[in-house]
Amino acid sequence: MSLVTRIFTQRAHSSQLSRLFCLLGVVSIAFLSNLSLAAERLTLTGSSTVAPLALEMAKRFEKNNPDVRIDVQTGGSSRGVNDARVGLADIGMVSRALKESEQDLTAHLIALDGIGIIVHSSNTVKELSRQQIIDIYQGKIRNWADVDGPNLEITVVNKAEGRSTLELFLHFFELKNSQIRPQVVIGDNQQGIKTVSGNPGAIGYVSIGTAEFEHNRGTPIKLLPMDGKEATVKGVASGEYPLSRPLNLVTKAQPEGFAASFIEFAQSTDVLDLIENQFFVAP
Amino acid sequence: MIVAETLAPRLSEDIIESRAPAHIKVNELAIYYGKKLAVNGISLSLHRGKITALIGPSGCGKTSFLTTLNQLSKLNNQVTVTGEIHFDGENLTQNNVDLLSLRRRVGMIFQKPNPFPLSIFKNLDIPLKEHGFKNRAERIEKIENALKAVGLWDEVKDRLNTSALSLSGGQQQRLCIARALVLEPEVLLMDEPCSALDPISSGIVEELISSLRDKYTVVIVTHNLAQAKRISDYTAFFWTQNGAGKLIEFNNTRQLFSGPKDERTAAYISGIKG
Amino acid sequence: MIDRAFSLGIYAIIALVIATFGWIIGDVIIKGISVVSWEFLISEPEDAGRAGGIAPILVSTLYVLIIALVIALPLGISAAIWLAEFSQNQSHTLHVGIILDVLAGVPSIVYGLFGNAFFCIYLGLGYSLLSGGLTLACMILPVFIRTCESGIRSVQSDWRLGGLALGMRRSVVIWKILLPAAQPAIIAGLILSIGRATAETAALLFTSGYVDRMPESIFDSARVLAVHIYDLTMNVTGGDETAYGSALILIVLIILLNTLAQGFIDSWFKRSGHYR
Amino acid sequence: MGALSFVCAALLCLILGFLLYESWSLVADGRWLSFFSQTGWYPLEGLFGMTPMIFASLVLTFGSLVIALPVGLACAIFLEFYAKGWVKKSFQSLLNLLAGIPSVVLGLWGLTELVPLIGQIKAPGTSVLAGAVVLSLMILPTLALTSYAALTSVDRSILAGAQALGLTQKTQILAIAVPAARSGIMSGVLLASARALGETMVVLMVAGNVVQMPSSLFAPVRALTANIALEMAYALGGHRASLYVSGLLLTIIVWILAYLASYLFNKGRTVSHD
Repeated sequence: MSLVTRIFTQRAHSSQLSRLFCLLGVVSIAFLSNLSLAAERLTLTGSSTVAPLALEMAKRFEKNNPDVRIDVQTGGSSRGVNDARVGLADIGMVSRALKESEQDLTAHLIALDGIGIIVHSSNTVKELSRQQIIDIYQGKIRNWADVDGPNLEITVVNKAEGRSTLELFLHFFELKNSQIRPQVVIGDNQQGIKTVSGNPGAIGYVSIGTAEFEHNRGTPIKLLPMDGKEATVKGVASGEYPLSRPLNLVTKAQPEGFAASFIEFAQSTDVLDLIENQFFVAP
Repeated sequence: MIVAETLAPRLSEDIIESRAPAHIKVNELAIYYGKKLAVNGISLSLHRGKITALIGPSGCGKTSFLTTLNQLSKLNNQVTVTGEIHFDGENLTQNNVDLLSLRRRVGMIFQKPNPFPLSIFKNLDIPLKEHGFKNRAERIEKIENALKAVGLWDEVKDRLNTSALSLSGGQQQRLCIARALVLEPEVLLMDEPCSALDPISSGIVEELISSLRDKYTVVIVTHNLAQAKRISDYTAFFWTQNGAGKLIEFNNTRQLFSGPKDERTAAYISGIKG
Repeated sequence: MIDRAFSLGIYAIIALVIATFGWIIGDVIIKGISVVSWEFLISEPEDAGRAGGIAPILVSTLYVLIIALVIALPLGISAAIWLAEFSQNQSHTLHVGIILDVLAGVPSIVYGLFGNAFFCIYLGLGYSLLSGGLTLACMILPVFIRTCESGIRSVQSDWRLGGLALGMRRSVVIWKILLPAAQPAIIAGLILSIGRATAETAALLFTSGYVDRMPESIFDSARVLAVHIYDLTMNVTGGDETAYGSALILIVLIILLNTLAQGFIDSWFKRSGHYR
Repeated sequence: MGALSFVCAALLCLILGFLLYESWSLVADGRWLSFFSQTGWYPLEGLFGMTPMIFASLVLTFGSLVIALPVGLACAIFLEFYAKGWVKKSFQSLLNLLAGIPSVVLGLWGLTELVPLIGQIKAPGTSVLAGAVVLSLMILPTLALTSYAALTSVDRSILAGAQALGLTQKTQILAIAVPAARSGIMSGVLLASARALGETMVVLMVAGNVVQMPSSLFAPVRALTANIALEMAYALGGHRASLYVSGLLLTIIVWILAYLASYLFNKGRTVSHD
């Protein structure tokens, strides 16, 4: 600090610039020497639905294998596929089944999840039919009063393209994204929950696991049943809940080294409690 | 006196040359900016230990000529110089001249005082270090001597580490002269060293320049004819002819002012033209 | 009468401006101060940043800044010296100048696009502190070069000539006389660049990523303060409080740097003014 | 030294090169033309209509100017004609301080304070209005300070003349001073709009991100920059290339604005010197 102050305060100054350079040089050398100490690293990117679960698994895995460092980043399932494919990530996180065009990758199932419709907890609406949901998302129903709710304008929250939640939602309701008239477009599940929890008239759809997790923390949202089936983890586990999906870890080829042992760990019984804590269903 | 005036110019130059040896001898020097001729026809001798004044109207090539003597003209790659400048047997217009050692031997003082934005001490210390004086005690001694030589020592000895820019204009100019002297040059080039100063400072600097006589060969550009008359031993008169500067007359100062041989010189010094 | 109404109008707008910015700054300070503590600065974020502190995020911010500076500083200063001192070819200098001005105007998100394509994928650095730092270096270089260049150019040519007339080498004149004289401008440019780099979010989203853990090497992905604020605001329910805390820290950091820059610019003008 | 600066120049060319390289697949076969003809942005369905987002960007920028320009001018007038002494100094440093607030912090404030307010009028609150207001707060300090500089450089004698005619202060300011400073003010406006157009975080956080033509002040919209930030993370193939094209497009618009700004600035300078 004193060196920096001196650099900044002295008036006669022929050598201070060189001192600054030296300072930077020393710091950069310190950084470079840091490089050799870096541990073995695994990078996971992709679905924001899988990310919190993968992060918890990674923490436990790191505890057992102190030489490994696992970085988890979100960005959507498509990014998980893409990053795993081009090698930006060792493992991609994908919250859906792999498509035909993605058969060059290998999927490793770690859990199941459902997608649930959420509204603000102050909303008196108890249930919405499929057609009502379709109409709301197409902008044909604009007020909650039309579906036996409060006299409140509906704020439609949609997911950004590239999110598997969106793809599953569209597929399930046989909609095209261009037919949807949203008022807000969000990326991550968390952002959807935050938007809905801060807006009494909002409706959105997110991972049931994430929604239950948030709901139990006291976030003011509630899950609506679908086709009369409660949107709960139990419903997903029993297969009754209609809108569910697999959560996968994907790799480019057969995984090796730590990637292989991490996937093996993620599929083992050692992580069942983690899956449960995150309100997902073990396969 | 009367004899000298009536004699032909050739004779007077012969007399001069026989009295004081030439330190720098310039022969048919011409300066071009790009393709345009800027100055030509300069042939003269600068005598060791004497003060030579260059006079003439603005834009007639005095300063351009001055900068060829320490090859500062090379900074501008548009400038080409032809002819010869003999300095201790070396022709400066050749390309193989060691510029750094040349500039150490030929110091220069600029119109505007230009002390570096450093302390008074460092202004003199950095050039010394640059020219290989490794011993600090030796450098301190040289600096003290140079400052004494310009009469600045008593004024600044207690604040050598303060900024040179805090000095007055006259003090700054004397510091610049000290900075040139500290390298122990043989020749000093001065480009209107007093013109940016107030009359009192100007007088002090002028006295200082006078006191440099015999120790250094001084070439001074000045617009102040009275000053040229007061301090110089020789005077060269430049004039613009056909768009290019030209040396018209070069003579012993007393003779040039009392009996100019060219009518343009006569007109200029009597204040009719320029 | 007309004058009075006009003056009142002006004062009303000024009051509005002060009130609005007072609201923003007051908001950040009041909501932020309740979160900020020594603990906050030195502990790891917990529960996606809702609790805990910002230690790894501060460290990552500094990492990215220092990487950017280690690259941009020497490169920028030498480019500025070259532009101001050595380039004899006027049109060449002009062209480089135009390229720099153009690049200075490129939106930061576009630097993010470039950084992602070049550093992360093409050079294979992945989402890492290094990619982020390099991207920021590219982003701050144009402005930094231009500030330094004008600083060096504005150094009086008398000093240049004076140095050369004393038989000093050109490199010595530049290093010992011109650069120290231009130093306030260089440091001001430097600090402004630091301010810009510290506040940057968009360019880092796809280059350094947003892993909120303590980085162990420059190849680790990590989250800087600005990205942390963004993530807390947008993606974390109940993350607003810590977002305000982080915002307070970020603003204090930047004000500190800006004040320093301003001080240097002032002293720079004072000194050259004194001389003239 | 030269080599280093060439590295530097090369690096900067690389940026342009890579942007072009990444977007080339769309530019080369002319598919980029469909960005303007298609109406919607549904990359999953192969629709890449950028027009709504270009419009949103322009509307947000324009809206922010509509708010910030009068307020910024008022601040400049206040600084130049009303404020004195410490008031002036502290208002100036307030503006400087505000100029240093990171845009992400403004976004945070907008999302947590302003958006809920607007949401009470019409849900959800994330809208053109919110985006324009927060953007205007972002550009206000710059706009005020550049306008102030322009007003300061207006020739004092013009104002003295106006005063001598007995004009009211309002007329002096609005009819004489502001028009005389208009080129400086305009160049500030153009720079500010370039900044607003290139800003990502503010519009990403408070404008709602729905791809649609802005139909009302309360309609949520998605700007070009926000689109890049939102979709870059998972865009592939043509989708990714289209984001790079939008980056290029943005850059070109910003350059044009910056060029106009410097043109006006220089013009203003030469005029005031004449």
